[in-house]
Amino acid sequence: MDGLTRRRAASVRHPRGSARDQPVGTPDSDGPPELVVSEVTVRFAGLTALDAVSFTVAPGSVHALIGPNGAGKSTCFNVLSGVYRAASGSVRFGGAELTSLRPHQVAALGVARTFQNIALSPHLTVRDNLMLGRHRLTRAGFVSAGLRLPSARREAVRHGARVAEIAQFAGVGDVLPVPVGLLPYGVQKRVELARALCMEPRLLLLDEPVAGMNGGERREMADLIQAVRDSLGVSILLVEHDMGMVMRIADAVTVLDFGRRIADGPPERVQRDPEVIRAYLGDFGRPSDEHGEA
Amino acid sequence: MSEPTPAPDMSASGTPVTDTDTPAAPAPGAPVPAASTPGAHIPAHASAAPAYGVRTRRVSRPVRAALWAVLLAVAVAVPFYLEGFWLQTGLFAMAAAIGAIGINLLTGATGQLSLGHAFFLAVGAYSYVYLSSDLGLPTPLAAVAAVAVAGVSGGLFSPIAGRLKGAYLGIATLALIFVGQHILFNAEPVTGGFNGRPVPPLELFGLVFADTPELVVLDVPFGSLERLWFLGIALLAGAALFARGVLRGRPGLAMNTIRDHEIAAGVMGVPVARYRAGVFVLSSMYGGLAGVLVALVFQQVVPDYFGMPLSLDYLAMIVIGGLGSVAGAIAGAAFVSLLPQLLTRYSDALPLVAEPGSGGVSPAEAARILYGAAVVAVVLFLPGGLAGLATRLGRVRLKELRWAKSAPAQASRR
Amino acid sequence: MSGDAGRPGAGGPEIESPETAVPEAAKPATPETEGLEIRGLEVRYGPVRALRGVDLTVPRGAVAAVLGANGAGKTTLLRAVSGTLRFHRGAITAGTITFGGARVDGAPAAEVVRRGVVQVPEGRRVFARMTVAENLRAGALAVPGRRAAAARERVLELFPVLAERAHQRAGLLSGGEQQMLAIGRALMAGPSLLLLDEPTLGLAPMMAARIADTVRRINAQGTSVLLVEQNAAMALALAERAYVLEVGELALSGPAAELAASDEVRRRYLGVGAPDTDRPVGTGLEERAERTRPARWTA
Amino acid sequence: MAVFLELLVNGISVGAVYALIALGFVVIFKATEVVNFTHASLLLAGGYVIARLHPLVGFWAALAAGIAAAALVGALVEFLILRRAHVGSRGVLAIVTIGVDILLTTELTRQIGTEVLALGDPWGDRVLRLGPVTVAETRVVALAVAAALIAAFLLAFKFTGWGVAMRATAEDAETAALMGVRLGRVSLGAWAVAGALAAVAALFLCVFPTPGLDRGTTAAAMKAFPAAILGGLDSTTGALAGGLIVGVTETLISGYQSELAFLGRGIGDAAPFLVMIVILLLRPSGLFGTKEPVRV
Amino acid sequence: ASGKATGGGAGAASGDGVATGPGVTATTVTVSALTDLTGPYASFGKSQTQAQQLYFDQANAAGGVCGRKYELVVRDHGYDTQKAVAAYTEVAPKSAAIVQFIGSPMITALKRRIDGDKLLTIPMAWATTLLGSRAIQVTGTTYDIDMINAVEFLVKEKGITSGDAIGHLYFEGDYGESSLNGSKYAAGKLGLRIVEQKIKATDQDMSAQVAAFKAAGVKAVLVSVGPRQTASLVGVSLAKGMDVPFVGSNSAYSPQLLATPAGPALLKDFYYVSAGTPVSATNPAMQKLVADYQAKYPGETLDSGVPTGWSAAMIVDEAMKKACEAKDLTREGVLKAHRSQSSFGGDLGTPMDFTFFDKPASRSSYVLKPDKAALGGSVIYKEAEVSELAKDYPVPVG
Ligand SMILES: Nc1ncnc2c1ncn2[C@@H]1O[C@H](COP(=O)(O)OP(=O)(O)OP(=O)(O)O)[C@@H](O)[C@H]1O
Ligand SMILES: Nc1ncnc2c1ncn2[C@@H]1O[C@H](COP(=O)(O)OP(=O)(O)OP(=O)(O)O)[C@@H](O)[C@H]1O
Ligand SMILES: [Mg+2]
Ligand SMILES: [Mg+2]
Repeated sequence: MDGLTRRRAASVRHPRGSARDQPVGTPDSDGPPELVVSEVTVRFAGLTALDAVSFTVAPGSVHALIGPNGAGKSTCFNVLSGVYRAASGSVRFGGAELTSLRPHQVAALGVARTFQNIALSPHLTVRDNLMLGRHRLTRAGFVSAGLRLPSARREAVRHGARVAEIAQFAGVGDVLPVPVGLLPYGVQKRVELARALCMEPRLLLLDEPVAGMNGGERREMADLIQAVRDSLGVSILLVEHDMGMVMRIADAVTVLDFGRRIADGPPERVQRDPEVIRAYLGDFGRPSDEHGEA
Repeated sequence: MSEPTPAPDMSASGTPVTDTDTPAAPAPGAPVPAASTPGAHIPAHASAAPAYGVRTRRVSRPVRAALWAVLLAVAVAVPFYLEGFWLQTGLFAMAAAIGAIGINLLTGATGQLSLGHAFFLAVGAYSYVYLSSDLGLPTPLAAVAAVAVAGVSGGLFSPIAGRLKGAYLGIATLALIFVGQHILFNAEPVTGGFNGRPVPPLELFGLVFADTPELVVLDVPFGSLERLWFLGIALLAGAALFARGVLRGRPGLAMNTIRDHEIAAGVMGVPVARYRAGVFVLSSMYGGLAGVLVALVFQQVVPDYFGMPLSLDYLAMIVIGGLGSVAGAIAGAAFVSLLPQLLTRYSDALPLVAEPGSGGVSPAEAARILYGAAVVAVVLFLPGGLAGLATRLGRVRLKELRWAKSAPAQASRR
Repeated sequence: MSGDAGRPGAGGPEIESPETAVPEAAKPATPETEGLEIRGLEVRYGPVRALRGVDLTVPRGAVAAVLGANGAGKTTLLRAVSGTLRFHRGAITAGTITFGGARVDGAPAAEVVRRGVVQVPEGRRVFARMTVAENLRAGALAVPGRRAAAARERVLELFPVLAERAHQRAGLLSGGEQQMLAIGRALMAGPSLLLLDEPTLGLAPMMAARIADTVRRINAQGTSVLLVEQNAAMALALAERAYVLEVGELALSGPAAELAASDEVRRRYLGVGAPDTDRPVGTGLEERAERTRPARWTA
Repeated sequence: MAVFLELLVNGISVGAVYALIALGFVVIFKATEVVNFTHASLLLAGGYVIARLHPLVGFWAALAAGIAAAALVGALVEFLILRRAHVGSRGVLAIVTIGVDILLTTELTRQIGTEVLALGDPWGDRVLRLGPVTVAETRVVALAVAAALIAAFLLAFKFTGWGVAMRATAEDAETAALMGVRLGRVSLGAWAVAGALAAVAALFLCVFPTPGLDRGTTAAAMKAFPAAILGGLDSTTGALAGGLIVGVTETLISGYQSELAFLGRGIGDAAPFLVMIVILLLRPSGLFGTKEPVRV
Repeated sequence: ASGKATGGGAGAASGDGVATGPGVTATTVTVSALTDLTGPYASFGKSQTQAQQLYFDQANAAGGVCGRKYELVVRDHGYDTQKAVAAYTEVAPKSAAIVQFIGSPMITALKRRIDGDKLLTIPMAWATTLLGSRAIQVTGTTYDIDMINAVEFLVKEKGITSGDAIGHLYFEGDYGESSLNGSKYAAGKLGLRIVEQKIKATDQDMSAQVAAFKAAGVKAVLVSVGPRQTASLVGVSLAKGMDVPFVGSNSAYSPQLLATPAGPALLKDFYYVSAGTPVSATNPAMQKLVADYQAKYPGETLDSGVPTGWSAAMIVDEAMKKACEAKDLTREGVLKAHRSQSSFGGDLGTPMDFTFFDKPASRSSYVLKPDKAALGGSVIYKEAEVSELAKDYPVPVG
C-alpha cells in the first residue's frame, strides 16, 4: 500500500542483522551523545515563549530545567521533541539537528518524553500503552502484522518480555492488564515514565514527573529517575517545580524566566543566585530546605 | 472523533477493593505508630494491584477449536440446503462484512469518520469490470488489481485523509460519494454510464463462478451463487484474520493511540499523518474487495447502488456490531443486510407488518424502522455492540461472571 | 513560611477540637455546625469500592486538609461532595453528606454549586477552546453579573498573567497558567465552601505560596475550604484539621499540627529525612529497582 | 452578463436557504460537538406540520405550530436518546443521529405518502424584478431571515451566558456542571433551537420555486453539509458564507453546464463538494472554523 | 440429501398434459410484481399493483387460466438495487412471469439474468436500453419515441420552426437520456437546436435551469424529469416571464401537482405525451376499469398507473392463454406464445406489436393536457398517432 508499509514489509524480509546477535535498540552501546541547545527562539501570536535560549545537557547527566510558570519550559520540551518549530536557533543531538525534524523522526533518534498533562490512551491496558513505546524499535507494519508473519510474532514476544521487565522496574509491573483510565493520577504518571523508558531512549525528557505525588511517592520517583540514569545510562532533562527533588538529583540546572535563560550551572550555585531567588524560588527551597517544609 | 474520553467504561474494572480492605481505621486523634497499620504502608500502585486483577482468561482452546469447526461445517453445508435467495443474501452480508471491517479499522480503531466508503466499493467493482473486460486481464488478476486500484484511490485522497479529523473528514469524504457518482454516470466509456456494465464471472483454476457451465455437486446443481458462496467465505475469513492481525499488532496500537492522543502518538515515534493515510488506504482496499465481491454477485454493476445510503449503512453496521472489533463488524454487517430481507421475505407471516400497498407499515418500512431503532438501542443499551454482547453472554455461559465486567471495554477497544 | 500567623486553631494542640476526643464513627451528626458533614460515606465505581466509612467535617469558616497516597480516594471524596461521581460511573452507596444543614448527596452538581459548593477539579480541566476571559465567565455563570465583575477584579489581581492572556485560548496556556485559571474560575463563583483538588499541582514554589495565601485570605473572608493537597507541608500548615485516607478508608485524622508532628506522616507524606537512613517504609520500590534493574536493551 | 447576474442572484437566494439549514448543524455542533444527521428529518417534521395545519389555522399560526413541533421533536431526540447515550466518541453520537434520522424520516415519509404538500405561504410565486434579473420573493425573505437569525446567534454565542454555557458543556460536561451549568437544559435547549431552525429552513426550502414538501425534501439537507463544513462547523458566520458559496457554485455550474459540458453534464450537484475539498485543503477547519488548540 | 437436490423441474408435464415450468403447478400460476411502494415511485407502484391485483382477481373469478388460478406475489424493493436483485432472486424460481418491474436501474442490473431465465417480464420503464431482450416486453412507446412525437407536436401546433431553439430538461439516467436521444433526432431532422439541461432526481429548484433556457432564448421546453421538477420548472418559467409551451414525458406529470402553487402554471401551456390512454378517456374498457377500480379501492387516487398496470397484467394473461392453447406453460412456451401476438389491445393504450423485441411495441402516443376536473387529472388533447419522424426512427437498442 503506501510507502510506510512497503518499507516496513521490506525490512521485515531482511531485519537489521539476524534477530539474535544484533541489538534491536539504538545501536550505539557507548552512552548517549550530548544535547546542545543554542539560541533557540519560539514565538507565538503575541509573545516570545523562548528567547535565544542556550544550554547543554552533558551525556548521562540529569539536567534540570526550572523556572516560573509560563517561563517556556514545556515549550522547550516541545521544540526538542519536534512538536513545535523553533523560529530560530538550533538543537543538536549527536550528529542530528532536531529543529528540522518531525516528532516521530526525533523519537527515532532515541529522544523520549513524558507529558505535563498525562497523555496515555485511557482505554488501552498499561501493557498496550507500554508496547506503543516499542514502536520505534519494532518493524511490523500493516502487511506483516496482518499476515502474522513469524518475524512479527517473534518481535512481539521479545519486546513484550522487555516491556514487562521495564514495567517491574518502574513499579507498574502488577497493573499491566489494567486499562490505564482506571488508575489513579500518580500511577498514571509512572506509566508515562515507563512508556518513555520503553523507547530505550538515549535522552529522556521528563515534564514535572512528580507533580501530584506526596512526599513518599516523590522520593520513590526521584530514586527511580536516578536508577534510570545509572542503570540505563540515559541523559535526562527534567522540568520540575519540586526544588527539594531538583536539588537532590540534578547535576546541572538551567533557569528560565519569561523565555530567557537567567541562570545556568550546578544546583548549589543556581540555588543561591539572587536573580533566581527573586524570579522563581522566593523564600521557598532555600538550601537545606526540603520542599515546602514549614 | 478522537477527543480522549475522561474515564473508560467503568464496567471495565477489576475485582472489588474489598479484596484488599485495610484494617479498620485506628483510634482517631492521636496519630498511630507505623507498625499498627501495615496496610497503610503499601503504596497505591502495589496495593491497587489486586484491586485491578483483571483476569483476561479466554474460552479454553478445545472449546474454541470446536466452535470454529462447527462454524466451518455449517458454512460448507449451507449451499447444499439453502435456496439461491438465501445464498445471495448471505453473499451480500459477506461483502458488507468485508467492507465493514475495513471502515472499522478507520473509524473504530483510528477514530477517523468516513462517509465515503461506498465510493471505494464502486472503485473496486468498476475497476474489476474494466480491467477484466477492457484490458482483458485474467479475472483473478483483475480482482487483485481492482483492490489495489481502490487502495490507490484511497491514497490519492490522503492529502485530505492525513490532515482532516473527525466530523470534517467525515463530511469531506461525502465528496467522494457525490463526485464519484458523477463520474460513474458520465465516464461512459469506462463505467457504462447509468446502465452500468455486465460483470465478467471470475474464473479461478478453471472453475467459472457462473451458472454455466453446469456443475452438479452431490446432485445439487451448483450455480454461480453456490460457487461464489465458498469464495465469499474464503475472502471474508482472510479479510477478518488480516484485520485482526493488524489490530492486535503494532499498527493497531499506533492507530488506537492516534485516536486517543495524536501528539503523544507522534512523540512515541508514530508517523501520524502517514499512518492516517495508511489506514485510509487499507480501509479503502477493504472497500474495494467488498466491491469486487458485490459485483460478482450482482453480475452487473450499476451506479445507483454506490450512493450515500450505502455509506451510512456501513457506519451503522460497525456501531451495531461494536466499534473497533472485527467480530463486531461482521455481526453488524450480517444484521444490517439480513434484517430487511428477512422482513420482506416473511412479511405476510409477521404481525404488525401489513401487506405492501395496504395502508399499514410495509415490510420495507418496518425494516427501516427496526434498523434505525437497532442503531439507537445498541448505543443506549449495549455498549460494545453485538460483539460486546456476545463476549458477555459467552462469559456468562462459561460461569466467568467476574470477568464479564472486564470484557466489553477491552474487547471493544482492541 | 509561618502558615499559622495569628490564626487560632491552626497550631492545633492548645485548642482541642471535639472530634479528637470521641472516635469519628461514634460521633453524632452535629446540625449546629452549618458546615460540611460527611457521615459513613461509601463510594463505588461499578464493582470498585473507592471509599468506605468515611466521616469528615468541615465546620463553617474552617480549612480541612485531606492527605493520602495516589489512589487513596481523595478525588473520589471531592467528587462525592460536588456531585460529579456520575460522570465517572461512580455512586454513593452508603452514608450522608450535608452542607449548611441540607442533604447534598445525590444532588446534581449544578444544584450543589448553587448551594455555594465549588470544586477546582483535578488536573485543571480548563475549557481549552474558550479564551481565558470566557473561562472566567463560565466560572461566574451561576452568580449575578455585578458580583461576577467584582470577583473578576479580584481574580485578575491575584493572577495578573490571566489578564495579559485574557484573549488567548485557555488550551494554549502553560500548565501552571491553566492551574491558575482553574482556581480563578472557581473563585469567580464566590463559593461558601471551596473544594480544592491539588491546587498547587504544577505551580512554581512562589505561585504555590501565593495559592496558600489566597486560601488563607478567602478563608478569612468566611469561605470554608476542603483541601486535597499532595504538598502535605503546605496543607497541614493551612488546615486546622487534617484527614489521612488510605486505600479508601480514613487512616488518621486529627488536628493538623499533631499530624504534622507525627513522624509517620512526616515520613510518608512530607517525605522528610535523609534517603539512606529512613526510606519510605515498605514500598520496596528501591529494592525492586535493585532487583530488576534492567540492563541496556540488547535483544 | 445578464445571465451571469441572474444566476448569481439565484445562487445567493438558494444559498440563503442552505445557510439556514447549515445554521442548524452549527448550533448543535457548537453545543454538543455532534454532527447532527437528524437535522434532515427535523426539517421534514417542521415542514409537514406547517403543510398540514395551514389550511386549518392559516399560514402564520401553522408556521408557529411547525416551529414549535420541530423544536419539540428536537428536544425529545435529545432527552430520550442522546442524553442517555454514554459514549465517549462524538463520532458514535453522530452515527446515532443517523439512526434517529432513519426512524423519523421513515415514519414521516409514511405520513406524507406520495403527496406533494404546499405550505400555503403568503409570497406565492411572486418575483422581484431588479433590472434584467428576477428573483423569487420567498428567497428575498429567506435571505433576510437567514441574515437576521445568523446575526442573532452570533451575538448569543458570544455574549450571553447561554452561549458560554453551551460551549463549555460541549467541551467538558463535567467541568461545566461544576460551573453550575444545568447540562440537561443546555443541550435540550440547543436541540429545541435546532429543531425550530429546521422548521424555518423547511419553510423556505419547500415554497416556490420548489413545488412543495414531499418525501424527497430531505435530500436538500445533504447540500447543507458542505455548506456547514466549508464555513466551519462551529461558526455561525461560516454557515452563512458556506451556504452562499454552495448556492452560488451550484447555480452557476448548472446554469453554464452547456459551456462546461466537458466536465460531464449535471455536475452542478458535485461542484459544491469539490469547492469544499479545495477549501478544506487550504483550511482544514473551514473558512471561519476555530481549529483545535494543540499543545502538550 | 437436500431439498435442492434434483434441479428446478423444467418441462415437467402435469396431469392435464400441459407442460409446466417454474411457477406453474397443477392448480396455480404464480406471477410476481417487483414494485416500489415505499420509494420515489410509491404512488405509481401502488396504483399499478392494485390494478393488477384487481385484474387477476377478476381473471380468477372468470376461471383463471388453463384451469389454474393466478397467484400474485408482490415484493416491494423501495427503489433499492440490492433489494430488487434480492427480491428477483427470491421470486424468479417460483414465478411464471413478472407482471410488473419498476425501476430501470434495477431492471438493467438484472437484464441478463432475466434473459437467461427466459422469464417474461413487463418493465415499468420505457427506456430503449430495455429493448433487445426476448424475455423483457417494454409496453407501448419508448421515451425517445414520445419525445419525437412531442417535437413534431410542437412544430405542427405550437409554431416552432426550423432554426428555433428548444430546451430539454432531463434526468441523469436512462429515462432522461433516452428521451434526449429522441429529441435530438427529431431536432436534427427538423433543423431545431436542443438546449440541454441535465439534473439529478434530488434537485428541486429549477431557477438556474430556467435562467439558462431563457438566456438561450428557447421557444419551447421538453421535460423528461420527475413531477416535482416539472412543477418547479413551469412555475419558475412563467414567474420569470418565459411563457413558452412545455411538453413532458409521461413520467413528468402527476395529478398531485395541480394542488401545488405550480398548478395554474401547469394548466396554462403544459402537455405531456404518453402511449397510455388516460383514465379520463371515454372508451368503454377504460370506463369499466375505472368503475371496478373505484369499487375495489374507494378513495384511492386514479393515476396513469392504473391502466398501465392493468394492461401489463392483461399482456401476461394473454400470453398465458395462448401458451395454454399450445399446452406449453413452460417459460419458453409462454415467451413463444407472447411473441406471437402482432396487434395487441388498443383500449387502454396504443395498439402494440410484440413480434419484435428490438423495436418498441408501439410508436404512437397521445398528447395529454392537465385538467383539474378530469379523472386522473388529465385529458386527451390530441388523439394518438404515429408521427412521420417516429415511423422510420431507428431505435437504438440495449
Ligand atoms: N501553542 C501556543 N500558543 C500560544 N501560546 C503558547 C503556546 N504554547 C505555550 N504558549 C505560551 O508560552 C508560554 C510558555 O509556555 P510553557 O508551557 O513553555 O510554560 P512552562 O514553562 O511549561 O510553564 P509551566 O511550568 O506552568 O508548565 C506560556 O505563557 C504559554 O501561554
Ligand atoms: N472512574 C473510576 N472507575 C473505577 N475506579 C476508579 C475510578 N476513578 C478512580 N477509581 C479508583 O478509585 C480509587 C480512588 O481514586 P482517586 O482518584 O480518588 O484517588 P486519589 O486519592 O485522587 O489519587 P491521586 O492522588 O492520584 O489523585 C483508586 O483506586 C482509583 O483507581
Ligand atoms: Mg510546562
Ligand atoms: Mg486525585
